[in-house]
Amino acid sequence: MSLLSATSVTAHYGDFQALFGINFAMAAGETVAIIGSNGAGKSTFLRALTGLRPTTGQNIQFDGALIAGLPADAIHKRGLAMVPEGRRLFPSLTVEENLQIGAAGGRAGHWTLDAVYDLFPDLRDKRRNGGTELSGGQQQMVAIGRALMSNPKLLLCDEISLGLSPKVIKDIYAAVPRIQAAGTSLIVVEQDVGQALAVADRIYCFMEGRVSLTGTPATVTRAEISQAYFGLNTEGTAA
Amino acid sequence: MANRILQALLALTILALALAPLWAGRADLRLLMEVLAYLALAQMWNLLAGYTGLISVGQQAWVGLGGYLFFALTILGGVPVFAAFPLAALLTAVLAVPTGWVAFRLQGAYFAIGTWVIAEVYRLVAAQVGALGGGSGISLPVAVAKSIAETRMGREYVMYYIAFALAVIAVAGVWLILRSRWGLALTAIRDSEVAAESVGVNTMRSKFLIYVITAGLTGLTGAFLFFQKLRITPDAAFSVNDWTAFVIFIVVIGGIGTIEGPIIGTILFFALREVAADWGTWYLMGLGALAIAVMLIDKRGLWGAIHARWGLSILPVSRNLPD
Amino acid sequence: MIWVNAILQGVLLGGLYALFAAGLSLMFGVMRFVNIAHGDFIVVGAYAILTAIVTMGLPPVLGVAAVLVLMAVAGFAGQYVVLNRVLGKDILPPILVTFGMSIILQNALLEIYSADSRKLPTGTFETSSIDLAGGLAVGVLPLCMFLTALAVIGGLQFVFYRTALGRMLRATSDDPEIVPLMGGNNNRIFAIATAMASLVVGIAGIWLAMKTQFDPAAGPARLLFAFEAVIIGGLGNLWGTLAGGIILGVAQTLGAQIGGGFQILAGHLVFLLILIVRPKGLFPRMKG
Amino acid sequence: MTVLLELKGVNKSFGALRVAQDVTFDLPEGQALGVIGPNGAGKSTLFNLIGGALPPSSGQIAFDGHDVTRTPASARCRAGVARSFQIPHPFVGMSVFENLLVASSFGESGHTDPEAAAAHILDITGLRHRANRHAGSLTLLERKRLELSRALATGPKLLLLDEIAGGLTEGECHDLVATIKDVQSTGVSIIWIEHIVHALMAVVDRLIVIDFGRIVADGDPATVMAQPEVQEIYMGISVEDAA
Amino acid sequence: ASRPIKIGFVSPQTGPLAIFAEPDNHVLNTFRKQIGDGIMINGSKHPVEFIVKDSQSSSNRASTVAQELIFEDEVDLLAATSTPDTTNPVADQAELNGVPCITNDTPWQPHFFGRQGDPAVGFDYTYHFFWGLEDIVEVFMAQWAAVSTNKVVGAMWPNDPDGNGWAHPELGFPPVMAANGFELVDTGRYQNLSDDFSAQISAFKNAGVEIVSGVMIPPDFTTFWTQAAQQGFNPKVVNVGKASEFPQAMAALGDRADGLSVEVWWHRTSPFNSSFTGQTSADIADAFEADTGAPSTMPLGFKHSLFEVALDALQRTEDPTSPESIAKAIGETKLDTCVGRIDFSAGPVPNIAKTPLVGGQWTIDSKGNPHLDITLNLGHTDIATTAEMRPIG
Ligand SMILES: Nc1ncnc2c1ncn2[C@@H]1O[C@H](COP(=O)(O)OP(=O)(O)OP(=O)(O)O)[C@@H](O)[C@H]1O
Ligand SMILES: Nc1ncnc2c1ncn2[C@@H]1O[C@H](COP(=O)(O)OP(=O)(O)OP(=O)(O)O)[C@@H](O)[C@H]1O
Ligand SMILES: [Mg+2]
Ligand SMILES: [Mg+2]
Repeated sequence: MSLLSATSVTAHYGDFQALFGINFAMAAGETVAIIGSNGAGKSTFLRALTGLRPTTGQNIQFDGALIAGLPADAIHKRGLAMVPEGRRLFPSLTVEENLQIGAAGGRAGHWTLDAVYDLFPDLRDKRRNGGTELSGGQQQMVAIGRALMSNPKLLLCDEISLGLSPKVIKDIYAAVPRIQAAGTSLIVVEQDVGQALAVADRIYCFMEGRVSLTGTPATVTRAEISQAYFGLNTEGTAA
Repeated sequence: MANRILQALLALTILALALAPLWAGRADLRLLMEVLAYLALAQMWNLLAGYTGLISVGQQAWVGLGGYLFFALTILGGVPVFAAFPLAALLTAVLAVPTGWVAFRLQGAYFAIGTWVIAEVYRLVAAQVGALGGGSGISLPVAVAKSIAETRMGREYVMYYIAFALAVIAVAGVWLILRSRWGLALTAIRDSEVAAESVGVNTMRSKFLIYVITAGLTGLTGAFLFFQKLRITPDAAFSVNDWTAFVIFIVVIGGIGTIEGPIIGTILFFALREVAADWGTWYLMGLGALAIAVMLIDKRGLWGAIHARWGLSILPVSRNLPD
Repeated sequence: MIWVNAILQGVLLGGLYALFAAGLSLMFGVMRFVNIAHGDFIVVGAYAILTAIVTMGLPPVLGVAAVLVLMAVAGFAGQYVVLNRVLGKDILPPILVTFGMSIILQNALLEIYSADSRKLPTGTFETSSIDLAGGLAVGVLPLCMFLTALAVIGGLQFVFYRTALGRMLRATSDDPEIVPLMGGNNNRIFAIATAMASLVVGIAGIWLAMKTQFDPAAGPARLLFAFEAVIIGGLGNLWGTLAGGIILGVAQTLGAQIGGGFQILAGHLVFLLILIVRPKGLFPRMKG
Repeated sequence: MTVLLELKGVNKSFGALRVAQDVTFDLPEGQALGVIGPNGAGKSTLFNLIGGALPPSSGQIAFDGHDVTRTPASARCRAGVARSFQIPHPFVGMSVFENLLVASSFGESGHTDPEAAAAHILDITGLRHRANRHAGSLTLLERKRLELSRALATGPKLLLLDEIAGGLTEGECHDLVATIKDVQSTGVSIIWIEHIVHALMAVVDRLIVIDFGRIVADGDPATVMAQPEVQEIYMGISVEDAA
Repeated sequence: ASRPIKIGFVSPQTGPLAIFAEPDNHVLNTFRKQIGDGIMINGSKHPVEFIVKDSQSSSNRASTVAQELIFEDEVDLLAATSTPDTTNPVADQAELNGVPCITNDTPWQPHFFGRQGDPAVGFDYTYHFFWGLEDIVEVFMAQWAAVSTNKVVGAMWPNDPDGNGWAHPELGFPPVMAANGFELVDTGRYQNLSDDFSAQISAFKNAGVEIVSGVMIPPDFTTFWTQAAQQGFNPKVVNVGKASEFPQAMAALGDRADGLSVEVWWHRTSPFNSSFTGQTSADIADAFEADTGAPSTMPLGFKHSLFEVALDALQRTEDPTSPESIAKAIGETKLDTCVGRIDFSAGPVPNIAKTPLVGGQWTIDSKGNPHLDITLNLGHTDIATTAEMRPIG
């Protein structure tokens, strides 16, 4: 059955419209990637799902219940967690406290401090450090761990590769299968198309607030992606 | 069209005020003096907070300094009254320079309370100046008051026109500044400081200049206010409620960041006071509640809302591109 | 010896100022928000205890409890109903709303209690003292007051750094926007913070009532002392706030040695001096 | 040909995060330089450093032969550095025309006739029909164009553009390119951050790629774009699956 | 009846000095009753209307309400009492705007010189009667001398009109004290409503002060005296103006008030009678206590005398519509009131008349009620002493 279904989601920033009727659906256990260039509306869409960005009179179903219009903390308690763009750790909290905050919603399950430390062993010996004293990659791990601590049914990851070196990105993505194994579904927002294709069962490509392409990694060609990504053909320019 | 009508109305009001001594009784004149003085104070605070975002809760410092300097100049310095007014204003502005140097170390809400602390310092220092009666305060020798006119009515008229001049200087002054090249910069700062910087506006200097100028004119108003009261004491001169709280309410209720706002606010403030005066404390509570309500309902204030709704403006400062 | 005594008395007085400041510091810490009516709320607390004990004749313990509960509830409600709606990037609304509250409170108190200055009589408690070596004597009341300050600040520290609530409060102070993603509700968290602050304000008010005379207009001066203590100590640092209060108290008593007129003045001047040499305060923790 | 802008070993970090690392390059007068790189690479930060909105943690910045490392933004603007903001900062309380008027009156040592200058710019950028509209009422695309116009109105020697083409249609994009070319033809040097690569390629004579605040590639646009590691960094599409 | 006479009255009904205004209503009612439907002025009967305003113990407020009385109510006569903060601004407005004005209950120097008065010229419209610093100095000095001490005096003089007056290097205490061999310990003018007097107290302890003297507002004295106890400071003689003039304040201090001494300017045993109601001082006191249940205080007599003088002057006025005429009548006052004889022509400076001052001391009886005894009459032989001056404790 479908875990999340959103129909014609729109969002505005003041008088500027960022999303134009996004239709989106995914089943439990799936991992879906959303790609698209800057300003395509990826983050805005995730914020709409989590309730951070109020969206007017449209219909978002999560886990069989209507969540559109609920306050963000209520949605979170239903098992929808997000790793925000740019990590957003709490600087005045230690690594461990950052993780504990994630559990504030009080959902029990597989993910505990120890489970997270097993997932990202680097963090265990940094547990007493301030969140900002870590490398970018480690910060991203904390951000992910923090979201996992609420034992979500669905985890939204907004550009977890942002500003990280390919090596680090690989390390982080190495954790994804284990997250899926714990029964968590994922939506991964990426500009890093390679990564997206690697982890996702299906992809959505956004362009200027609309879905410009959907498919599975197997079916979509790189040309299509470039087209959907920039509205142009890259080989054309490169040559 | 509506603007034309409002402007005509304004012109008529000014004319009527200019001729007030012809039609107003002694009590009315007194009231008008107070109204005009408060209008001046309101315009100054609005210029400061509404355009440079410097929310000062310490304007009483300038009112008090203006008053004390005026008394010092006339009593100790023997300076004639009409020379003492501008001098007091000038000296107040001069004192605002080092004051600002300290106050500008605080931002936002901290700047607000910081200016208040500084005003307190001035109050306590004034209380130490024995030559001006220390904490007892001092009376203006009747001779000085009489020096502006022999007859009682004559004095009333002269004082009225001083107040009238004050208000005109304040309103016209703010209007001219805002229409000037520099006013453009101030409005830009109001809307986005970082963008203003990026197009070449030296935001720091503009803010500081405004801070000093408003201090000077506020001091001038203070000099007048206490010339009229005849007696100055530290507590009266540096009262936060009389010289800052009311002024802030006037501006905010009327509409901060516009020239019309303070005018509307002042009229409203005194109209309310006339009907509700005998409610005493209740009136003040109502005033506070009104200010809170404005913030909760529409923080642009009365005129701000009107302007946004119907695009009215009595004293336009906008420059249109003719096409 | 005079100077030693002055410093001693100043330190004790500093306890009161730290109590004044703790609530302010807490609200700034969590909400980046300065309550201009803070001093007036302290005075409200003082009148409340006066009414509870003198007018209504409640036994002290009951009276104190009643006042503290009342303050906390009022704080929670006030934040939830009014202040939450004006918090934001624009600093004018919070300043103005609390300024309005300040005027309303002062006049309401004037209406109810008249402008006469009052004091909570505590019999021998306020006159008894402990003699130290060299003719020094410490009043029992000021001493208890100082110990209360230590306890209150220690307590707040504990809540902030040892409890889940404190963790959530610090997280909110770092980045309120994403706290909902952790299942936190900003409005409720803010209201809880204000409730805690109001509780402390209540305690401060009760000591104010016992320590000195107060009247409906006594609030603003208390706000300024509190504010100075916070800035001197450094934003968002509670122990720093205590230090700030002590520095302020000592500055005042030493100033009084120079001459009665310099008591309050000296406090303000020390504050301005520190502002000039250390704009971020002596022990900053948080970026203003 | 003389050097207009010169960065020497510029570093910038926000706490633990290093967003500019030993950035060093020269910009010859009249050149159009493109800057690309993934999100959060430090492109906008680079503009903040050049424009003076942020002070560098270390290193020197020289403009027009003078060291401006510690010069405030307003002074740099009057010296001839103008910039647009990635997230537009219009003066919402003013009309579009007044927005430009501020720039033309205070920017680069001020024009003799600010009104005329502002009006002229509006014609160039095609905002004339909006001249007397409140800037607050503009759409995001119009706001981005206002950013460009206002920057131009300061009469700059160096123009910094941060992602002004995002969300434009092919046609609009074409006009934008044309406009920028005209500006360059009047001798103004340009640095343009843009994700819309084809637009960028149509204008710039040189391309810099930034990753983690480091310059990882610098040179002729076509060659730089062709470099596999650039493709990898930029689109994350590694060379293998490109083949 | 013809045109009513309006009398504007300003006093500190609220604020730190509110206690001074306690007798206001009783006194006004007494006079309203006595006046009935009016008084005879120059052959015609005029109703009298009292318009009362509160100065809130603030000079700013006092000046404002005085202006209201002058410009809005257009009163014929202004009256004000109790400390310079109220009497001076009111008199200033009256003088400038040409409204006759009578004030009392402020030592005459702070009133006259505080208003920049010139002994050679005086004022045209404003008259004031009370005792002066020379009297208070004499009384306090006598009280100090009456008890054997080391003659070291700690001064508590605030930075307000009274404090500055009393501390004045020529007109105030210091010169006379020096002349009489008293050593002065003065820590400087403190701000009113201060939280903390530990500095003064420790200074006094250090200098071995045995006498404390000053003029403090009631709340400050309470704070001071409490902290003195905390610090273990126990002087032998304490006489502070203002604060210890009131039985309520003494009652609040409980046993710690026993032995405090004070200057007495009116007392139920005063030998003077009201010229308007014929009451003796005792009658006035009894009537007040019967009416309010509160103990009679010194201001009671002076409020009463203030209106005695006002009405007497009005009755002698030729043209009640002319301020000058009323002012002239006031100036010519020669009246025996319940506080003694008022004669502005006999004052130390123009527009000022002096009233007698004696010394008193408080005893707290077993039930904790304070009683004020006259202990020294210093030549005012008509005023009888009721007890001996004794040290505290
Ligand atoms: N706070 C904001 N105010 C105004 N406009 C905004 C705001 N945030 C985003 N936008 C605009 O909304 C559009 C979508 O932004 P969004 O952040 O969702 O894009 P994105 O796909 O996440 O881009 P990126 O890959 O850079 O994160 C962009 O045009 C952006 O400029
Ligand atoms: N004022 C700031 N404080 C802290 N971190 C900041 C600040 N400004 C930028 N950053 C961080 O610095 C890094 C670089 O930001 P920058 O805006 O320069 O990236 P960019 O290359 O412009 O990205 P984009 O293509 O999305 O505009 C990002 O991780 C950003 O979160
Ligand atoms: Mg995004
Ligand atoms: Mg950027």
